[in-house]
Amino acid sequence: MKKIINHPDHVVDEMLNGLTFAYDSLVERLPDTMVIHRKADKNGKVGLVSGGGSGHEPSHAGFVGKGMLSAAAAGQVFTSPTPDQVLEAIKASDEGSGVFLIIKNYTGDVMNFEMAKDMAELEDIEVDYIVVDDDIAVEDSTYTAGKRGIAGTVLVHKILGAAAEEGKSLQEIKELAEKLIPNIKSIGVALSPATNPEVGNPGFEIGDDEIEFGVGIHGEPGYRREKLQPSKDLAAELVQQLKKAFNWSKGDEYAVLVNGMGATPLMEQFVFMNDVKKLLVDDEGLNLTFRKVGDYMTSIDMEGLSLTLVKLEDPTWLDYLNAPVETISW
Amino acid sequence: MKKIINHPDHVVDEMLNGLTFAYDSLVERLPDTMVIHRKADKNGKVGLVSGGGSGHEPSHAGFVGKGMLSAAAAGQVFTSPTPDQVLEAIKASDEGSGVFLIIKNYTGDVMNFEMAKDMAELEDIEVDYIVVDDDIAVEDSTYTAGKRGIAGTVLVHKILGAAAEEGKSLQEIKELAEKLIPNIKSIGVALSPATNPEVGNPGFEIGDDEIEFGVGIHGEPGYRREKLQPSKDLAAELVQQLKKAFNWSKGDEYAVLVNGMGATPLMEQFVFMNDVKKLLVDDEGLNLTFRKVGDYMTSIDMEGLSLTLVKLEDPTWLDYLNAPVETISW
Amino acid sequence: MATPEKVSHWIEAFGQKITDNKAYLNELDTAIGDGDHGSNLTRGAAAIKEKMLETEYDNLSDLFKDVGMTLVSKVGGASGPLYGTAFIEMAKTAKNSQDINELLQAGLDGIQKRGKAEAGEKTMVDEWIPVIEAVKSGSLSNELIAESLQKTKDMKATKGRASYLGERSIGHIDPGAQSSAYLFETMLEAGVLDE
Amino acid sequence: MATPEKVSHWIEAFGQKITDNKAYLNELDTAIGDGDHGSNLTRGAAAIKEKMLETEYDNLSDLFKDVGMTLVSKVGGASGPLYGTAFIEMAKTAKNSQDINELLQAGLDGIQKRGKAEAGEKTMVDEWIPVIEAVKSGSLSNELIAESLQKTKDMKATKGRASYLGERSIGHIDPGAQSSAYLFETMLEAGVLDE
Ligand SMILES: Nc1ncnc2c1ncn2[C@@H]1O[C@H](COP(=O)(O)OP(=O)(O)O)[C@@H](O)[C@H]1O
Ligand SMILES: Nc1ncnc2c1ncn2[C@@H]1O[C@H](COP(=O)(O)OP(=O)(O)O)[C@@H](O)[C@H]1O
Ligand SMILES: [Mg+2]
Ligand SMILES: [Mg+2]
Ligand SMILES: [Mg+2]
Ligand SMILES: [Mg+2]
Repeated sequence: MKKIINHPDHVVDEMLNGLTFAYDSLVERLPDTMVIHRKADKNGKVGLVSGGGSGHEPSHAGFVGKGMLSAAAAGQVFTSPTPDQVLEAIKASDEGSGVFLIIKNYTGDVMNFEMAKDMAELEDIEVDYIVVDDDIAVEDSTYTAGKRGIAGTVLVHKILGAAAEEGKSLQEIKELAEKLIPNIKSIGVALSPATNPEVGNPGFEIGDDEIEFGVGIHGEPGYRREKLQPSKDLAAELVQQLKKAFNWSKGDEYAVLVNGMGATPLMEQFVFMNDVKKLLVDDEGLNLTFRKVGDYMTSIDMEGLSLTLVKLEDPTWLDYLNAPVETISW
Repeated sequence: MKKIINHPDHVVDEMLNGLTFAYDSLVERLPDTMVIHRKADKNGKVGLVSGGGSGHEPSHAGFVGKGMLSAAAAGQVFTSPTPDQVLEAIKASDEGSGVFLIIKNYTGDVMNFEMAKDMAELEDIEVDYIVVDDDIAVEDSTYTAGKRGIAGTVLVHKILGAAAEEGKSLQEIKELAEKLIPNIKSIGVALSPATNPEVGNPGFEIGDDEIEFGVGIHGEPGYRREKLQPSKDLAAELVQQLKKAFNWSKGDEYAVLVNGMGATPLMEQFVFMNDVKKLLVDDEGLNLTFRKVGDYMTSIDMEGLSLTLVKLEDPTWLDYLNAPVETISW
Repeated sequence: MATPEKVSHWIEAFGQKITDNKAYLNELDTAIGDGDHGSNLTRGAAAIKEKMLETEYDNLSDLFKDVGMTLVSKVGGASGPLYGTAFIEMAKTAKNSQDINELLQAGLDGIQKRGKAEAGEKTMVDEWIPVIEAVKSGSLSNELIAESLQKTKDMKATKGRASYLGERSIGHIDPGAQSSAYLFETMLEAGVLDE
Repeated sequence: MATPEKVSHWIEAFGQKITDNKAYLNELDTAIGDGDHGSNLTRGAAAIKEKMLETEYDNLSDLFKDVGMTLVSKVGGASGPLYGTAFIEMAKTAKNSQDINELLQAGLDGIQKRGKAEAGEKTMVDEWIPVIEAVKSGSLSNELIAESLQKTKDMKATKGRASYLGERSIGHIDPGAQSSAYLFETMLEAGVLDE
């Protein structure tokens, strides 16, 4: 394992300190916690809290700031944060109008955040939440823990963040979130596994000439392994899966995010975006009114990327995506 | 070679198209060129042009936009753009007050940009330039092509960009650049080589347990190879080199940039920043008033990072660093 | 009878066993999960050890509560809230009972309430159910613990991270069932079931 | 005498040789540079080929000028402006002279003006200087071309990217000298030096 770290056990702590030092005008680390909280003035609006295992940087701390998250709780690498940490994030984010939690759909995350919600309610903080499950690589069925939450989560942060900033109530944010989630879908492809520093070995094995479609952001298995192929063929496969899931018509309006997994050069992400454009705009006739490329929800040092689409059913969603923010990484 | 591309010969073209598609409110690609130009309104100010070989994304196109570069010319991967391309960038950026070129110090870049300057002057455009040579890994001597230009270049873009936006003249920008360059120094460390898609093989070989100090952003050799070591020891080595080069005193004011090489997870970059903070702030007593972490000047898929310091001799430099911009990647 | 003294020994031995087998638990979790189950529980074990060093327990409920709260706040992931809830529920029951049957049943109920897993879904529940049955009938043995564990091998996971593997989860022992097996092995060792 | 016809053959053969040896040139450049010298010049060769297909040259200066401009605008890197300048300077000289001595000398002067390299700095200049001397004395041969090339092996680079290797640049042929060797080999083949 070749990594720029000191000790696997200290990675998260030191990373949070490095981040806070670098961006101390935007964020602060709550003392004795793994919680990054924004420095923006309190204004009585609904607080937005997210978080999850570490290893997805810049998620989630990179999206803490005015117009997006109020706070993010970081767990150990690939391990959900504990309820007490999420509780601290909730307490710091409550400005009297309640706190809304954005949870990625993993057994651990859901359980830990739900426990935190229960604890916060004991302290008379109103809490509600949404579970993001945008990864269509896994079919939703009684045979799995449900679809996973991946890069689409960052767009949920952005849209709900803008709504909260606009002064929407907890109830309104919950309704918006419930409308939004079924309209966000993602799917990824991996070229190489991530190595969790606490584990020390790659999360899975894959041949030098192989890729795997549908791999999750913790290295969860995908739905098919194939030989390495050109970017346009990778794009065609991911687009085809999304097309099946969305069932779109020519002229429909979508937002698109090409998300790098951590070790994928921007060069490749842009080449891939060019292929996505050909398929979605030139061939399918979609109207991609919001576009973004880069590392947003990574898997440590995994090579690969994911493609997220949001069907912009409501015109305000585009405004929310474009609204200004003061964060490290949006 | 495992990459998300279609054909090595088309990488740069497709990448520029993908980038322009994704961010067409900020930038445009000049027809039939490899030049990315900003969409901001023309305002008669000095134009700022940079560029270089591709493979350093988000440099340089990611820094085109209001407040930074007017245009960037992209060469083939790791190959300086040709004079005709730079000339197109210059022509598009001239708003009547002349154009200033920011060139990284490589034989090819300097020759191609100088030829472009000559050609632009034939077309009656006033052109001046600066050569950035921030990499202290190489000693400046008659035995080398001089120090190389690396991540510090992005801070030059930012500072000169803000000065140009403020309405400074070509002459004033040249003077500012000449004051600035000796105050910017960088040094890097590589864990693994980059693979140029046009070449197909890693640029150098290095053991699984080795790192190399001072490697350049095209894989140019560094000054010492050692066994893999903790982040804090890497930081100590780089800081020590910078200390020798700057000869600072307690309380001196600096800007700091931790720059990822393309395949280095943000997790590691933040851990490293935490070690840099301990050394520079806690031990050396420097006043780091500007801080930034992330992928700014990459080497395709190299693992590693560089550390850049700018001695903030003039208080306006900090203002320039903090001035707002409208770019893809700052 | 579950005395604070015996239970202290039990918890201590459990923590030691987890710590000693951290790599193996990670390995099991690498095959069908994300490779951190050993790291997660070892973090919890270390914190419990520290906590128990600084406290004298004369009361079973307090002991279980500290164990549960520590697991909840140190482990994270799926196993943190599950084991944590188990011990917290055992703490609640221990206020009125020292009967190990009732205690373990309360723990299992907590796990199932929290994680909604039924028998046969290839989780720690598949270790807890047969063990509790055996405790009730006075027939718990290391063999039964091992056999129950082995049975998770042939199951297809439909809960937790392993469920994403579908059929491919078959043929591997469930890491949470393995850590639960350690829990019950050390319970036997510590003599918690003895008169 | 350098006629447009002979020079056309020369340039064509040079382009072919570069293209055939692209991988080898990249390999040489990987050892002491950034591994793209073959790719760079092959891009230039392809563009020249295309350009020459669409034009009939009755005039040496126009031919050299097109070659030079194409190299400048297609190759990039260090070798683009260097070779480009060489041919552009040869085009200027060809307006008044068809003497190959004078032409090549003009090319070398261009390279040295642009790149500021002297003899012994392990660059293409170390191929051009001995070749031009030999042309002047009527003694150019493939052997001399090859010997001059081999001599770059022992030199320490002090110009261009290879200079960063310092002592470690010793023991490798300079890629630009190799491509220049191809230039002069094909010049001999094309009979440019013949009466
Ligand atoms: N819903 C559930 N109910 C019961 N046990 C579960 C459930 N989901 C997961 N588990 C158990 O948790 C174990 C994994 O724990 P761990 O690796 O620590 O958490 P994570 O999956 O978050 O990384 C599994 O092996 C399984 O026994
Ligand atoms: N200053 C110089 N003068 C003459 N030749 C040079 C100079 N710098 C570099 N070269 C030549 O250019 C060659 C490298 O060309 P190339 O690989 O195409 O460019 P780059 O170094 O930009 O990648 C070297 O092998 C050397 O012969
Ligand atoms: Mg986990
Ligand atoms: Mg090059
Ligand atoms: Mg796990
Ligand atoms: Mg080269």
